Amino acid sequence: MPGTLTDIINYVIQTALGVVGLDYARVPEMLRIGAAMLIACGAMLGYVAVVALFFGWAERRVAGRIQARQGPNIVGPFGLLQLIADAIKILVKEDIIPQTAHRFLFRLAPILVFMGAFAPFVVLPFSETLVVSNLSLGVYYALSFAALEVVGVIMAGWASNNKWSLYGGMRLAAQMMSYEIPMGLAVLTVAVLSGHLNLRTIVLDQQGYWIFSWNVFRGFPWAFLAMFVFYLAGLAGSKRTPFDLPEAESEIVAGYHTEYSGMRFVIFYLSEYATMYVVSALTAVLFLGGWHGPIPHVLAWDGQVHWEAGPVLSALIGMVNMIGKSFFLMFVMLWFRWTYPRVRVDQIVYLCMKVLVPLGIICLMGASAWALVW
Amino acid sequence: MEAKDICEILMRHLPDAVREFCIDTADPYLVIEPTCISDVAAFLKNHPDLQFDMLQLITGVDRCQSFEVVYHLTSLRFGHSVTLKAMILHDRPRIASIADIYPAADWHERETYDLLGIVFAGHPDLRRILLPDDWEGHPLRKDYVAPESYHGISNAPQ
Amino acid sequence: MSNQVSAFIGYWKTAWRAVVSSTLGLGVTLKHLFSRPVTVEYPKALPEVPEGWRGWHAYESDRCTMCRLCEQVCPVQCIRLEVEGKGRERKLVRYEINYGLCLFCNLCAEVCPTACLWMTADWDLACYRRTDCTIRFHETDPNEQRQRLWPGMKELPARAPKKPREAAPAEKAQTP
Amino acid sequence: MVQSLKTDEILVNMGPQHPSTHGVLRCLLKTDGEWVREVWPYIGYLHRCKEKIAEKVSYIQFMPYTDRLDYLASANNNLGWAMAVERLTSIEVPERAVWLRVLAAELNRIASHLLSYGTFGMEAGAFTPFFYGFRERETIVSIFDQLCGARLTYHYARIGGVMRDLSPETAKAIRRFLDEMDRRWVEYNTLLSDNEIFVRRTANVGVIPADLAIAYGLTGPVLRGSGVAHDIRKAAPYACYPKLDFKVCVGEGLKGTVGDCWDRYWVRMLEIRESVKICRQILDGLPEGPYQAKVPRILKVLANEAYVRTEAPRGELGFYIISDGTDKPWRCRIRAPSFCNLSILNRIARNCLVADVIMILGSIDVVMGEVDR
Repeated sequence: MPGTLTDIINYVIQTALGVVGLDYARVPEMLRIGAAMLIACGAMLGYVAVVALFFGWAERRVAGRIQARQGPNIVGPFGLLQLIADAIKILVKEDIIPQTAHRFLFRLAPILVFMGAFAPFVVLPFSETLVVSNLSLGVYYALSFAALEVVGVIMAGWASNNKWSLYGGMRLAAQMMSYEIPMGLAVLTVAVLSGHLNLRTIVLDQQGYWIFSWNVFRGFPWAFLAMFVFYLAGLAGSKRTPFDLPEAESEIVAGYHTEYSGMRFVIFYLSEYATMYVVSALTAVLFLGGWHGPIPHVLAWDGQVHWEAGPVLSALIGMVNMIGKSFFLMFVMLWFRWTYPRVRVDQIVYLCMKVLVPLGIICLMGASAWALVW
Repeated sequence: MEAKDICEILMRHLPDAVREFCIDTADPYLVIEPTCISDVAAFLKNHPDLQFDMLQLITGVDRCQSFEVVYHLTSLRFGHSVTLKAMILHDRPRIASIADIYPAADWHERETYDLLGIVFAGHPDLRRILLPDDWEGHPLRKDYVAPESYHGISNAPQ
Repeated sequence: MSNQVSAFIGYWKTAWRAVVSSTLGLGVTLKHLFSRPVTVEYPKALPEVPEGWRGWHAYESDRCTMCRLCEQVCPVQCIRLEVEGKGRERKLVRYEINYGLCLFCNLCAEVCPTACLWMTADWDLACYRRTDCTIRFHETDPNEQRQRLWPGMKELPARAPKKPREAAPAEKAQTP
Repeated sequence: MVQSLKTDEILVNMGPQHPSTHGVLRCLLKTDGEWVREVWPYIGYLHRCKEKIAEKVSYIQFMPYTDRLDYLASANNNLGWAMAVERLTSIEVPERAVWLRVLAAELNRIASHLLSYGTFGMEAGAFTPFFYGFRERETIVSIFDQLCGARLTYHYARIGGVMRDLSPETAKAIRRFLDEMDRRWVEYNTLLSDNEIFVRRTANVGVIPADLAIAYGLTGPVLRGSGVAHDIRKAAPYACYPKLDFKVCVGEGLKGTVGDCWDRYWVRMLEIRESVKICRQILDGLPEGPYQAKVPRILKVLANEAYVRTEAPRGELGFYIISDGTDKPWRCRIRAPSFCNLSILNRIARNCLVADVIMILGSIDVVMGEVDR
């Protein structure tokens, strides 16, 4: 059975080339891996774009309905194509760089931000087989790349040469730096419980008795609390209400992307949704059983496998489960955004240092004790 | 307390300050010596039976030959109000500021200065407030003529 | 010591309040998520405008006595009236209202002794050029003018739907 | 280490184009990082010199101009101007007209406070309250559609009466709205007033002690939020208010100190409820009779002067008119509550965070049309 998405792609290419009579095995291995990686990343990039477009629509639609109005409903069925229309509009817009901006950094910033948001997709497993790269330090990789976003945002804030942008950048830096601590603690809780940092193995570990083998219930109450710590910290990391200080409209206009327009603005927009998805997907993977659904496609009620779906069906079911969970968690983010006011800059640090970090430490200690006992 | 009683108290304590007590208008008013305005304001504010703690309004009125500066004071404690008027010369529109007694006077005096050109001596920050700093003239004066244009923006009716 | 204890209790109280109030708030928005929107889609569904709306003027030159009261009462002088001749020979040569200035205060309609000027329920007042804001009621057909400027606009009623002077007896008192 | 870091105070322009400066207010902030050391408000971007206009148009013609002072509460402005002119001319206003004016003013007060609720929520970062506030405000606006035919600049009260009588259908619509409002009010509080994040943002922020509030001439919910029970409707009753039963709401420091932003906000919320009560009483006790007194078409006012004050949603709205025997005032001075309320900004918004400045500004609830006149 193939291990990861790249293996599958290689397998498909090999078979396809085999049909026309070419031997793919003769191509150097580096090239083969590279080609497979490229295709996989392209697929992921497409996926990110689709997710961002869909949630761009969903956000407006959900906001509309929550606020007793219609939301987009003209372009396409339920207004689904609204974001595509918007994308086309934005693409033809003039690309403005302020005269006093640092041109190079101004251009570089959105790319860095997007890199930071996109990189974790490489290790997100959609099912047992559907993962681009099965890194053994998957969680670590995801978290560390998220930090790249900070650099990009500070760069954007500084290069814009606008005081509000600078405020946004500095706020985000303070916020993301501090929220990586509780995030790390929550991840460590899971790592202690399952003994791995590989996302695929973490999910495989949660296989078993219906939903009670998921980390969130298996490690009750520690993992349960850790999930909230992780989700809230992720919310802060993806700059969503109530932690949207870096782009607080009513205070600092639009924060670090005040001066951005057109395509560059879209990249910021895209990366926000990408980060949201990463946080949601990581929460699903770490705590909510990843691709395991409430109805398991691997039935093992007494430790012995009684029924297992075939590899293709299994991958499909897993993907549906995984995307469903991530989308639900993203919906919760939207729901939060249209319900809550924003916290203040001192309160966001208070919440991190005096609530989430202690809670994270308690979770970690509790989980360690559990790991020792069992 | 009626305006008459307030006038009596004021006359008893500051006999030189009150010039006239006028009751033939809908709201009676006291005409006071412009030089005494600070004393009168401080007295009205601090007298235990009066306690005019709130300044509602400062108005400048262009009477062509002179300016009137009108002060509306009220007491939240007792619920009574008083109107003070000070007549000043048109050529030398100058009166003491009461911003140190009533902080509310700060912006009112600035506005009166801005729109009528009455100078409040001792005001901490007497600048134009509603009009731009480089505006010429004081629009609420009766002899004011609106400029044709301002920084190239035409003022002509369409 | 007691300070620390109360701070500790306060911390947990706040945490509890935060959790409870946040959950209740989510309930409110969730309820709205599944209830009907209250807005209408403008070009498809037009707002219902009640009778007596202060929109466009309607003007009937037949009934007009050219008394110029509307011109005098207008706070912004947006009504322009030109009359030629004298006595019985008087003829209206110009009657125009500049909607760029109009306050829609209804004073002109109230003051009109023959109720030949009144305000209608037409509310769609946008136009593209400033010069288009002036409607010339003396010209052939104001309806046509408006149709040209605002395609798809409703036809104005030919006569006043209700004569304000008869409908509001108390207003009679206003005329000396 | 920390001392050796070089930091600078920077000056930041907030406005005149800024999402939460309520139109065109410009604030100059002296900031030290996130801390704001001082705030200087600069006003006048919407200045139209209404007081000069008043000298150029007649008493009757100035009425529509008062709509444009505090454009969120034009019925209250109309009421103030009408009362001021009537005071000078001794026109007897029919009883029904008095009640109808108060009805319009109280409905307008609800509308104005609803908008304030919405924008204050928005400034705190919550978007949804804005739409809920506007939803109910829209109902009021539709009621005004029926009442006077306009949605924002009502021009409803006239000198000597009101423009139109209240029709039974409109009365029914108002009653329906008042019942709806009672239900929504609870929902508003669940969504925003009691939300812990919101409370933490507003409680103990921008505290105005009572004596400072009085010294700066603050009025309306801003003064009452500081615990001073001063309401002109009670202190110097006018129109039909003596016959109505309502309460003066004051800030009690429920969530923090008396006089903080939350208190000012809460006073507005309570006033919505009181106004609903007043509107019900008016609908129940509306006297019959004419709604417009006989007023000459050219209204000449003998030389006289009067200062008439009313309680507008934002505080004491005063018209000081000096007449000279013609049909135009010699001098008209408008005491705009927002103008006086805004003057305290520099005093209280010191050594607070950038986010606090926004909340303080929002809780003062200025309307620039009135500040700049």
